[in-house]
This record gives sequence, C-alpha cells and structure tokens, in this order.
Amino acid sequence: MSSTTEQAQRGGINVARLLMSFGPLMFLALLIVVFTVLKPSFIDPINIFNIMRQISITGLIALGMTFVILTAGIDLSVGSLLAFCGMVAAVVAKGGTANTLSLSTSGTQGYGWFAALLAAVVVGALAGGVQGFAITRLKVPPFVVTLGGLTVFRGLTLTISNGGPISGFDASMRWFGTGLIGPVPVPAIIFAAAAILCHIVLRYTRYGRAVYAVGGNAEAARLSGLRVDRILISVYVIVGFFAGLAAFVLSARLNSSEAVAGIGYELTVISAVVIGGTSLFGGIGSVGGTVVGAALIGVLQNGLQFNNVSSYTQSIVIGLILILAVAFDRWLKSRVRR
Amino acid sequence: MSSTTEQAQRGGINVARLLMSFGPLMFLALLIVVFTVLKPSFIDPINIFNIMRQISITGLIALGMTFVILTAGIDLSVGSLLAFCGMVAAVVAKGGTANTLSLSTSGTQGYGWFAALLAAVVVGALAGGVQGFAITRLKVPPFVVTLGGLTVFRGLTLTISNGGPISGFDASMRWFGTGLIGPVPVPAIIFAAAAILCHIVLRYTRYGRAVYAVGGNAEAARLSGLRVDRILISVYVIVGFFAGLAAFVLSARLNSSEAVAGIGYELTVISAVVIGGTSLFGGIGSVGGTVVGAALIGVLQNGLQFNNVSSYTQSIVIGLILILAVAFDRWLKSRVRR
Amino acid sequence: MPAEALEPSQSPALLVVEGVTKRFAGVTALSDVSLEVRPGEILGLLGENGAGKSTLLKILSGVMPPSSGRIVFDGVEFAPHNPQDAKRLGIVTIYQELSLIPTLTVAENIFIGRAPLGPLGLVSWRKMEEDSRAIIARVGLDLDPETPVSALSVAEQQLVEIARALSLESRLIIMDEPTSALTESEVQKLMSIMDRLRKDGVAIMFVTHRLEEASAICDRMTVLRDGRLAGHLDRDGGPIKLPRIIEKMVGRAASELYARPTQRDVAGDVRLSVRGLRTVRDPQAPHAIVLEGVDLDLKAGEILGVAGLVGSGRTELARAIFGADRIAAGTITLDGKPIAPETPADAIRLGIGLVPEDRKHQAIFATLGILTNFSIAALGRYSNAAGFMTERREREALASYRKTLSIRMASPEQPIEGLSGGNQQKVILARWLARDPKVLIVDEPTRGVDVGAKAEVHQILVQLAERGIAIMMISSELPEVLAVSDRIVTMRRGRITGEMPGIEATEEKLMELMALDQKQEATP
Amino acid sequence: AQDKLTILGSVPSLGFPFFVHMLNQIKAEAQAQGVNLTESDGQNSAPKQTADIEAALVQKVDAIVISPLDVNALAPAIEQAVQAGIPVVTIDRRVDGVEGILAHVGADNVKGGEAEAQAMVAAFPNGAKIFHLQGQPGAGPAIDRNKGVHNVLDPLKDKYQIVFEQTANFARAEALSVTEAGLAANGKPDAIICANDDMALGAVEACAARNFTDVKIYGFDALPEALVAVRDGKLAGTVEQFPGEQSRTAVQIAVAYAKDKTEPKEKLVLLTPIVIGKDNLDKAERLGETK
Ligand SMILES: Nc1ncnc2c1ncn2[C@@H]1O[C@H](COP(=O)(O)OP(=O)(O)OP(=O)(O)O)[C@@H](O)[C@H]1O
Ligand SMILES: Nc1ncnc2c1ncn2[C@@H]1O[C@H](COP(=O)(O)OP(=O)(O)OP(=O)(O)O)[C@@H](O)[C@H]1O
Ligand SMILES: [Mg+2]
Ligand SMILES: [Mg+2]
Repeated sequence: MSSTTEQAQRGGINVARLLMSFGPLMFLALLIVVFTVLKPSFIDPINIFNIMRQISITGLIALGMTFVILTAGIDLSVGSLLAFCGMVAAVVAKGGTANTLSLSTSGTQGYGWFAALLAAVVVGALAGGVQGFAITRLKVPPFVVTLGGLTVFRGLTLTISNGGPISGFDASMRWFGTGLIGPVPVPAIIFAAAAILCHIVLRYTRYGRAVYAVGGNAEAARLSGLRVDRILISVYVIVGFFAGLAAFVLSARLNSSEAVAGIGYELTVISAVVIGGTSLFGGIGSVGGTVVGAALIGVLQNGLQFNNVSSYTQSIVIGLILILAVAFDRWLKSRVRR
Repeated sequence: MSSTTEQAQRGGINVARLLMSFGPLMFLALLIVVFTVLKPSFIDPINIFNIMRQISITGLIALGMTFVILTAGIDLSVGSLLAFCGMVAAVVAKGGTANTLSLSTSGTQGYGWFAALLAAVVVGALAGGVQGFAITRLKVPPFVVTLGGLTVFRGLTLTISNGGPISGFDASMRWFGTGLIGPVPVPAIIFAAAAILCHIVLRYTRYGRAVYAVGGNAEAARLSGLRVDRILISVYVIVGFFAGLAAFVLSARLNSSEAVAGIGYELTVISAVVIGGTSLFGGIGSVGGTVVGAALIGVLQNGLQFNNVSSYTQSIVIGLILILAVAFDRWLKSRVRR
Repeated sequence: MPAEALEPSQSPALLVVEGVTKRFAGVTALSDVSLEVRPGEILGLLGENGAGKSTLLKILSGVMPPSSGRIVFDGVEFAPHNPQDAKRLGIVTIYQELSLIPTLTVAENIFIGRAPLGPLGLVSWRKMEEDSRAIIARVGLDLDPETPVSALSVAEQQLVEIARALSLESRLIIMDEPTSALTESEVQKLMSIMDRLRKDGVAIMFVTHRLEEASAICDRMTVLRDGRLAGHLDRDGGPIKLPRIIEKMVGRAASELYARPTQRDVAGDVRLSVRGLRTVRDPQAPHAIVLEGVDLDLKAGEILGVAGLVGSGRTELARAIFGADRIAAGTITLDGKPIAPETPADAIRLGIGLVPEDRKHQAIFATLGILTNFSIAALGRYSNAAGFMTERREREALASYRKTLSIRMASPEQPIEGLSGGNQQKVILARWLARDPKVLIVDEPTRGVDVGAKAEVHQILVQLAERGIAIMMISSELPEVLAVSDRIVTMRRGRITGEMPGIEATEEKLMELMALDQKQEATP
Repeated sequence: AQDKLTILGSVPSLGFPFFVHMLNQIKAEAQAQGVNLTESDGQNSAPKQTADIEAALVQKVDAIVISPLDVNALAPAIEQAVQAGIPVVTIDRRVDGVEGILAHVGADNVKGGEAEAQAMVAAFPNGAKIFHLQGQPGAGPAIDRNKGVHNVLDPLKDKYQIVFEQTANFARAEALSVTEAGLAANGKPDAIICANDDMALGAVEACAARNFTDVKIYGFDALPEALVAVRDGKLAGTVEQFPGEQSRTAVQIAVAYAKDKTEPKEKLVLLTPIVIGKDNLDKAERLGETK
C-alpha cells in the first residue's frame, strides 16, 4: 500500500469519524432550527440559558454514568442517591433536620455551603464505592446492586427527612444554583467544566483508557494486567461523586432538598448517555456524545413546553424523537463508512 | 474414560446444577421460614394465595421479559404497555370511553371479556412487534427503543383515556382477577399455566434453543443459519403479549383500567428475571428462576407489610435483601464449582 | 531457521514447577506435573487436546491458582494472584484464546495499561501510534495502528498479540499456540525473533500442535498426556524427531500422520461455480481485502485446498459464498442453478456449510452446553413437526460424533467454554457434519487441533468427499493443504493466483504461486 | 396486648409530604385512642395498596382507615374488606360503588380546585393572563383539581386566559423548569395556578430568578413550607383541605365502631376546602409547624 493512499485513507477515516459523531449533533441542530422556526424566541439567550441550566443536573450525573456504562455497567441508583446527597447537604447546610421549616436564611446554625458541598460529594462517592464493592467482591451484577441501591437510598432519604423537604439555604449556597457569571448560569458553568474534565480524563489518561479496556473485554483487560476490580469500583465512585455534586446544585437551585427528588432520573440520565452513542455493552462512547445526548433531551423537553404542547402529546413526541435520533445516527454511520 | 466414571461425572454435574439453581430458591425458603416464625399466620393459605395473586401481574410480564433478556435485550416499555393494553381492554369491554365513570356493570354496551382479552393481547403483541422491528431494522438498541416506547405508550394511554380511569366491568371479566378455582385465585392459575408453557417452550422446543443461541452469540447464531432478526422480533412480541395478558388480569382485579397503571413495573419485572439468575448479557437463564425471583420479591413485600415494618424501612430492607439474595446465589455457585 | 544446536544451558532454572495439580468440577486437568525452564532456552510444551497445556500456562500467568503444588521463579516461591503479579516479574503470556480488546485500536491494545505519556502527563496518541507501528512491523504486520481490533482477521489479531508480548520487558515468555492461525512466512519471522530472544537469555515456553515447528525451534520438550507428565525430550545433537514426540503424546507409535492419501479418482460434476466474484468493502474494516473477481469451480467429491498468505482473501471468499458478506458483483451457481444467498440461512438451506476461522466469536456459544452447540445448525433434523426437540436422537447423534471425532468432554450439558480449544473445534465440525451439506467450506479446520485429531479430521474430510460432498478447505498450514487436497488454488490480494493438482504440488511451488499478483495462465 | 384493637391506616404515597402528614395524624390519633396501628404506604400503586389491604385482612385488623389512591381501582379491595365485616372509613377520596362503607371524611379536590381558581379570580377582577401547572397525568387528585380549576375558568374564558398549561408531575424541580420555559415563551403572567404546593414553590423560584416578584402564585395542600411562603408574600395563597382533621375524625369514627359498634353520627363528613391567604393564615391547620 503506497503511503499516499494510506494517508488518503487515514484522512478519510478521520473525516468519517468526525461525521459519525455528528449523528446526534446534527439531529440536535435540526431540532433547534425547527423550534426556532415555530417560535423565534426559542433561541433568545434567556431560553438557551434556561435549557443549559436545566440539563446541568441530569447532565452532571450523565457524565459519571458515561464512565459506568463504558465499563458495561449500569447505575440505577443515581436518582435516589441524588435525593440522599441533597438531603445530607441540606442537613449540613442547615445544621440539622429540626429547623426544616424556618425559611430564615441566616447561616448561623448550619455549617455553610462548602461543608454542604463536601458532605454531598463525599457521601455520594462513598455510596458509589459501597455499590462498586458489592459488584466486584460479592459478584452481584451492577443492575441488581444499584437497583437495591435505588430503594435503599430512597428509604434512607425518607427516613432522615421524615418525608418532607428541607428548605431555605443562605445566599452563598443558593448562588451555585441560581447565580450567573456574566450572563451564564453557574450550574451550566459547573457542568461545562466537569464535562471538559471528564473528557480529558477519559481520552488522555491511562486511567481513562483502562476504563475503555475494561468495558471492551473485562477478561482480556485482566489478562493484560489491569486491576479490573479497582477500575470498576472507581467508576461507581465517580458516578456517586457526580450524583452528590448534582444534588448540591439542585438543592441550591430549588432552595430546597426534597425526599422525592430525582425519581426516574436514572432513565433520563442513561438515555442521555446512550443517545450520545455510548454502548451499553461497554468499551465504546465518549463524553462529547453524552453532552449532546443530554442537550438533545433538554432541548426537546423545553421546546415542546415552549410551544405549550399538551403533556400527553409531549410524551408521544419525545419517545418517537429519541428513537428517531438514534436511528438517524445508525443510518448515518452505515452511510458514512461505506 | 470408562463409561461408569462418565456417568458418575454426569450425575455429579447434575446435582451441582440443581443445587446452583437453588440459590434464590433457598433464599426464598429462608425468607418464608423467617416470616412464619415472626408471625405464624404468614403461611395461612389465604395469605399464600394473596401473595400468589399479587405476584401474578408482574410475574406474567417477567415471563415474557425472560425471553427478551435471554437474547441480551431489554424491554423498558412494559409498564406503559400494560397501562395501554389495559385501557384498550377497558374500551373494548365497555364499548367506549365515554362512560368513564359509570360503574354500571351491564355488559350490554361493551363487547364482553373475550373481546377485551383478545384486544389486550393483540395490541400488546403488535406493540412489541413494532418495537422489535425498530430494534432489528433501524438498528436502534433495545434500551432506546423501549425507553421511547415507555413514554409513547404512556402518552397514548393518557390520550385515549383522557387521563382518567375506565372502571366497572361485568362479572364475567372480573372473574379473571378476583375469581377462585377451588381455593386458588384465578390470576395465580393463569400465571402458573403461563410459566409452565414458557418453560416448555424454552426448554424443549427448537424455538427455545434458538432464543438461547441468539443471546449466547448472535454472530455465531447467524452463521449457524438462524434468522436472528425474526427471533429478536418474536421475543418482543412475546413480552408484549404478556404485558397485554397481565393488563387484562390487572384490570379485572381492580375492576378498573388506570392511565397510571404499571409505572415503574419495568424495574420490578427485570429484577425478578435477574434475581432468578438470567444474565443481562444473554444466553443464560430459565423460567424457573424467574418464577422464583418474582416470588422472592412478592414474599418480601408481603412479609414486611405483614410485620408492619414502616414503609421507609421496608425500602431499605427490600433493597438490601435483593442484593443479598443474588450475592448468596453467586457464593453458592462459586462453592459448588470448586 | 535457527538450526545451530545450542548447548543446554548450564545456568540454574528460571522457573521450576513442582507437582502442580489442578482440578475443575468433575475434571482433573493437571495432576502432579513438574518441569523446569532455564534462561536462554525454548521449552516446547506438547500434548493432545485437553492434555492440560493451557491450564498449566494459565497457572503460571496468574490467571488461576493451582489446586496444589509449588512454583519457584528465579529462586523464589511464586504464587501469583492475578496476571499483574506475573507480569511484574517479567512473565509475559500470549494466550491461546486471543486476549485483545476488540473495541480498542491496535495501538491501544499494544500499550494497554502503559500508554506513552506526553507533556502534562497526558496520553500522547501520536507517540502511541508511531511506536505501535514500529512494534507491529517487527512481526511483519503492516496496518494502520488506529484500526479497531474487531476489524482484524484472526491471523492479524494473533500477530498483534505476539507483537505486544514481544514489546514488553520479559524474562519468561509463555506462548500458547501463537502460530495456530499463521502462515509459513509469519511463522518464520516469529521463529527468528524467538531465536534472538533466546540468545538474549529470555526463557520461552512454547505450545503448538504443529510438530515440525516445535521440532525446529525447541531446545527441550515436555510432553503432557491426560494431565500427567508423559516425559521430557532433549535435543540430541539435532532437532527432536517427530515420531518420538508423537509416541510420547499419544502413548503409541504413530506412523502415517500426514501421509498423503492415495490419489483419488474425482470424477464428479462441477457442483459449485463462482464467476467474477467481487465483494464490497466492509465499512467496519476499511483496510480489509476485498475480492477482486474470483473464478472458481468446485467438483462434487473433491477437496479443494485454498492456500495464501495472511490477508489474501481466503476467508472473504468463504464468507461471500456463504452469504455472510455482501457481494458486489459476480455469480455463484450450485449444481448448475444460479444462487444468490443473502444470508447464511439461505446458503445453509441450499446445502452449503461453513466452519468459520474465528471459533470464539463466530462459532461457539460459550455459555451454552455442548449439546446445543452441536445441534444448532441442524435444529430441523432433531425436532419434530410441532417444533419440539427430539432430544434422544440429538444425544445419540452427539454420542456418535463424540466417538468418531474422539471429543473429550464430561457431559453433553457441559458448557462448551470448559472444553480445550481443540475439542471445541471438533464440536463445531460435528455441527456441520450433522447438517450433511452438499458443499462444506472449512476455514482453518484444524486450528488448535492436535496431531492425532488432525489426522482424524483429515480422514473425515476425505470420507465426506468420497460421499460426494464438495469440500473447500482453507488452511494456513501448507503440509495440511498438501496432505488432503485433490486440487489446490492459491490466492493473493483477493485474486486467485494459481492452481495445480494436489499430487503435483510441493510447498515450494505453492509459495511461489502465493507470491504472484496475477494468475499466470490467466493472461490471454 | 392481645385485647388491644388494631387498625390499618393506609395512604396513597409517603413520597408526598401531604400524605406523610396524614399518616402522622392517623398515628397520633390512634395512639390517643389506645389502639395499634398497621401502617401502609400505597407507593403510588393501586396493586400495592390493594395488597396491603389483603395482608391486613389476613391479620384480621379491627378497622381500616384509608385514603385510597384511586376511587375505582381500590374499590374491589375495599369491598372485600366490607364483606369480611371490617369497618372501613375513607379519607379524602371516596371509593366508587362500594356499599356498606362505615363513613367517609373528606374534602373534595374538585371543590378545592374551584376554590383556588376563585381566589385568583377575586384577586384579578378585571381578568388575567394565567399559567396553569397540572399534577401527574392520570393521578386522581391531578384530574380533580384540574377539573375544579377549569370549572371556574372555562366560563370566563374571555377575561381569564390560560396561556400556558403544562404538567410538572407534582414535583418542584420540574415546576421550576416548566415555569422557566413558560416565562421565556410567554413573558410574565399575572398568576400561576399550581396543583400542589411543591410546584408552586418551584414556580416561585423561577419567577424570583426573573425578578417577576409580583406574579400571584397559588398552591394547594397548605404545607407548612407553603404557609411560610404565604406569610412572606411569595405565594398568594394555598388550598387547605384539613387533612389532619380529616384523619383524626376518621380514626375516631373507626375506633368507636370497632370498640362497641357505635354508628357514626354522620356517614359523610365533608370539610369545605378554603384558600389560605396572608389574612387568614391562622385558619391553616399546620401553622404551628412553622417557625
Ligand atoms: N474452566 C474450566 N472448567 C472446567 N474444565 C476445564 C476448564 N478449563 C479447562 N478444563 C479442562 O481441563 C482439561 C485441560 O484443558 P486445557 O485447556 O489445559 O487443554 P490443552 O492441553 O490446552 O488443550 P488444547 O491443545 O486443545 O488447547 C480439559 O479436559 C478441559 O476440559
Ligand atoms: N468478519 C470480518 N469482519 C471484518 N473484517 C474481516 C472479517 N474477516 C476478514 N476480514 C478482513 O479481511 C481481510 C482479509 O482477510 P481474510 O481473512 O479474508 O484473508 P485470509 O486469506 O483468510 O487470511 P487470514 O489467514 O488472515 O484469514 C483481513 O485483513 C481482515 O481484516
Ligand atoms: Mg490449550
Ligand atoms: Mg482466513
């Protein structure tokens, strides 16, 4: 094979790759165009920032979930864990569960936003670690462990909060949910920073490549000398960490931590990851895809609400479009490669 | 190798297998013993029949889900599809949606239970078929297709029912939910019959073999001449059929078809299958396991309720015990193998 | 070939294995095996399928612990808990069942766990690519390191795995059938590398079923039989002779292995005819060879050998005929009738069978029982009109193949992944024999099969041919091609480059044809 | 103590503070009356609540106090209880078509929805631009409250336009997002009517972020947190249905009958829902829980 054809081929492949990853992205662009045509104010900065703020919560968890799914695992507990971490953050921020209903924003009783944030992410990471441990040591499949986690964390949350919300945080904490840096909402900035970090970790570190290897074929990874169990545990720690971070941002945004927060998030989060092209069988996927997947869901929901489409119809449209978006991606891939 | 050692070996492996498959079963027995000790009336026939009736709905769907998961697929739409089929059955049974709240049990307007049953299972099977088609032809992963289905079917259900329930069926239909044959509840009999049928199909027919093969290695199955796509479509038809059947029984039991029926069932159903030892990666599993898995969940819920454990604590205990049950199974298997 | 006889090294043993036993449920794979390897020597580990070779090697690599026994490495007691422990000591393994990660690129597989880092401590993809290109070039592989491994042929994967192992710091290299999918020239390259390593003082344990290879390169041999030590063989001035090896392996003198069958009278009509066959480029494997217009005739009762180097397109040809890959142009006729199988199911219904080369990914159902693996292509034959399996007939059939192919297994329910590689291959052969096809294509039919069984397989192929079945046999082992083929074609770059009757063929003549770009006599 | 009576207290879902409060009140009253209580959480699932009733029947509880998740779907189970001779008192929602229920204590969600809309109408006599956040599609209270709101506003279509009507599934986070979208699409409304307090509090956050502090937002359920918001002027009002009083009354009726077959004075106790505003905060049942 001559070196020129070789280069041409390589070039071809790279362009193809690029295009391929555009599958969901093209669909996203299409959606934005359609919604803008329907109602031009859709792309007003204010609405765009709304969307960014809205996707940041599930988006953060989806970043962690990307690690998990890349190892062919799954985490169904994220919604409950979010509620649990949020409640922990609230207890720390308010200095206890007793004063649940004082809406006074004096920070005197609590331990401040930093302690709350720390508590949320540490508890999240620990909870993830425990689940990872059960997966690797007790050899229980991730689906079962995290399904157990889903009900356990919900039960714990309800127990510590006794079913009710804990509300009213001080302004410094609320800033993380409602603040702006320039015109950009803080949650969106947190999400973007986290996404870039995750991208770098997965693409440019040995750890990241090991995550892909474990997902591609765990047995081969083990034979190649990777510490498969440790890597598996680590991804559940990561998703737990992000559930904690998301919980903190959500509580700050709502000025309240609710026991019923995050119900059903696991499916939204997993959809974002999967629509973004990450394979549930592991080894294939990217953070960029996940961000696009999360954006696609966010734009779709917002756009339909924006046009005041009835909620029944919304369900139908969202379901169909999710399927179509992925079908389009598959079709594009099969075309581009040929 | 002499023929006697050979036979001894066969015997040895079979005993081992039997013991292995007892993992969840032993756990189930343990639970029953514990609950009975705590409160002897737990094993009153009436309570046992209650449990059987309670597990029959999710159990029926879990039978179908066993087929799907054996092919390494998944169906998240079952809860919504149940609601949809139930609504269809109600519309047929009542002869329209207009008389939503009339509890008059005159069958004059509707088309009778048989038509309702037929409509439910046909619609369920068709819906499953459409999803199977999208999975095989559009090459969209089952997770995405059925997640789409989850929201689409819910939206359709709400649309045809306009949000409300449809209630009040005639006695002949209600018999399928509340009737008894001897002392045994009809839903339990339906479930048992369906389980036996599924067991026979998976264990003793060509088709069953093909299902395992496709799940074990789809590429090898294709190269062995199996029509992989057809088999994949068929399993979604089967789970859809069972969702329809379960919907009919549920409607008959509650004397009402609700638009919010079946929310979250997908997780309960998948747990039953997975706890029963079926691998989410396909190719490994059995109907017997699924029945045990469903029973385990049912006994656990009933037993905790029976002992007046607070609902929050229930969540925590159920989650932990599910994980433990599977961990125990794995441990047992690893012991037997050595 | 590194022919000079080396003095058996005087240095103390690097690895000592003492009385190692390994039991699985129902099977004792190894019992009381002892051996030693010294630095700078190549130890051949030989034995029939299921003798316990791979099991021993896996114990040494830390994949699984022994049930009992002692291992000493470099004078120190050695009980690895995982592959990393072994790796850290400089024990590098090439596994029999390929252990590459299909979703990752060639470059990443080579640098798994040790990707080169650039500034900031981040992975340098450019350096990884450049280095891996050089590493695979050592074993004579020329492909884009960015290709995902899932797009490689088995032979290419094997070469990548070898290249990776050779690029690691090692004191002991364990090679479990590294050459099973390779052709002569790659094997030669590997042998010269092994020779160089030996001179550098590296110890090598080498497993193969190609005894000529073993005889040529090994300093000493340890032979296993039924999990027990059958004996050690030493080089006695010259290479260890094949009959000695075989006698140790099977416990009796074996004479006519590889004996060429007497020239058979193949008078059959043309059964399968291929004209101008072209395939589309597989989007998953942009570098892959495509067929560039293949013409071929296959007569009833004939065994057609197809020879070629790695990547010559033999597998592509088989898959195209079988309906497994898309055809761009050309015609296929079966018994004079044009056919156009779009799926393997179509081809099978027409009476074509294919034993694929990639056993693990394309043939076996790892978690399923042997019985299911056996009957899956002939479900119709073992079921009644109502669709129920007739399990008694199915079991009887398996039992009879178990006898004729001497398949070593515990029970029909045993998951096939518990069988040794060679025995798995025999089950797959039985799968197609049960179908009784008109045309049987076998792609590397004896990959990983031991000498005795290989002879059995050859005999079975001849018997099938005598029953009128047309057989196309793709093999990278020229002695095998020469041994059974009535006629031989050679391929290169998706074209047929030559053809000759089996009786006239020699390795040299075939090698010459395999190197051609065009079919010689094809020029008008 | 074997001679102590046992009653079953069942609520639709302990995931909602409203029902947590209800069960707590049932618990407190049971204690006051000196009876054992078996708790049941319907977990938002009719089969689950049905199963709980069935389990209670096996245990032969002496009475059942239940807020049924669904007025139709729970009917068969309750009918079974009635046929087994166990007194049943329903709270909040009445099951349809079952004869022989001891009593019903409730406030009508449709009436509550009407009250909520009427409060808004009173605040804007000259008409208003309205957002409406509905509850979980298909859920009983969502349907009824929605019906109540429309009963009032539909005849007044010319003056009161619902420009944006979406579900937020009774959840605060969703209400926040949905309101944000509504504000971006339609600009500032005069009022936002929400089917529960959680959604109302979410809407408050969305408006606060846009500095739309003068939007009148109405909630439903009179949770303590909402009462605080009403006090602070963030919410214009919230609908009080007196769940605590309902629960306690129901327990009293059930226990009285179970003890010595005392028939209740009234078989139907209906409390009229009222809208709590800044001026009548003292009427709120749970004001004591706020600080
Ligand atoms: N995981 C396992 N479970 C059960 N039995 C096993 C397992 N692995 C190997 N065996 C059995 O151990 C014996 C030795 O197998 P092994 O793979 O070591 O043979 P081998 O000498 O490498 O054969 P081959 O030449 O065919 O590769 C065989 O009988 C095999 O069935
Ligand atoms: N199933 C497949 N999917 C994708 N690519 C394949 C497949 N089979 C073969 N190829 C590609 O086709 C090319 C041609 O190899 P092929 O296997 O046809 O040749 P071969 O002569 O049989 O050589 P080998 O000895 O390597 O099998 C290989 O480089 C391989 O990458
Ligand atoms: Mg081996
Ligand atoms: Mg080949």
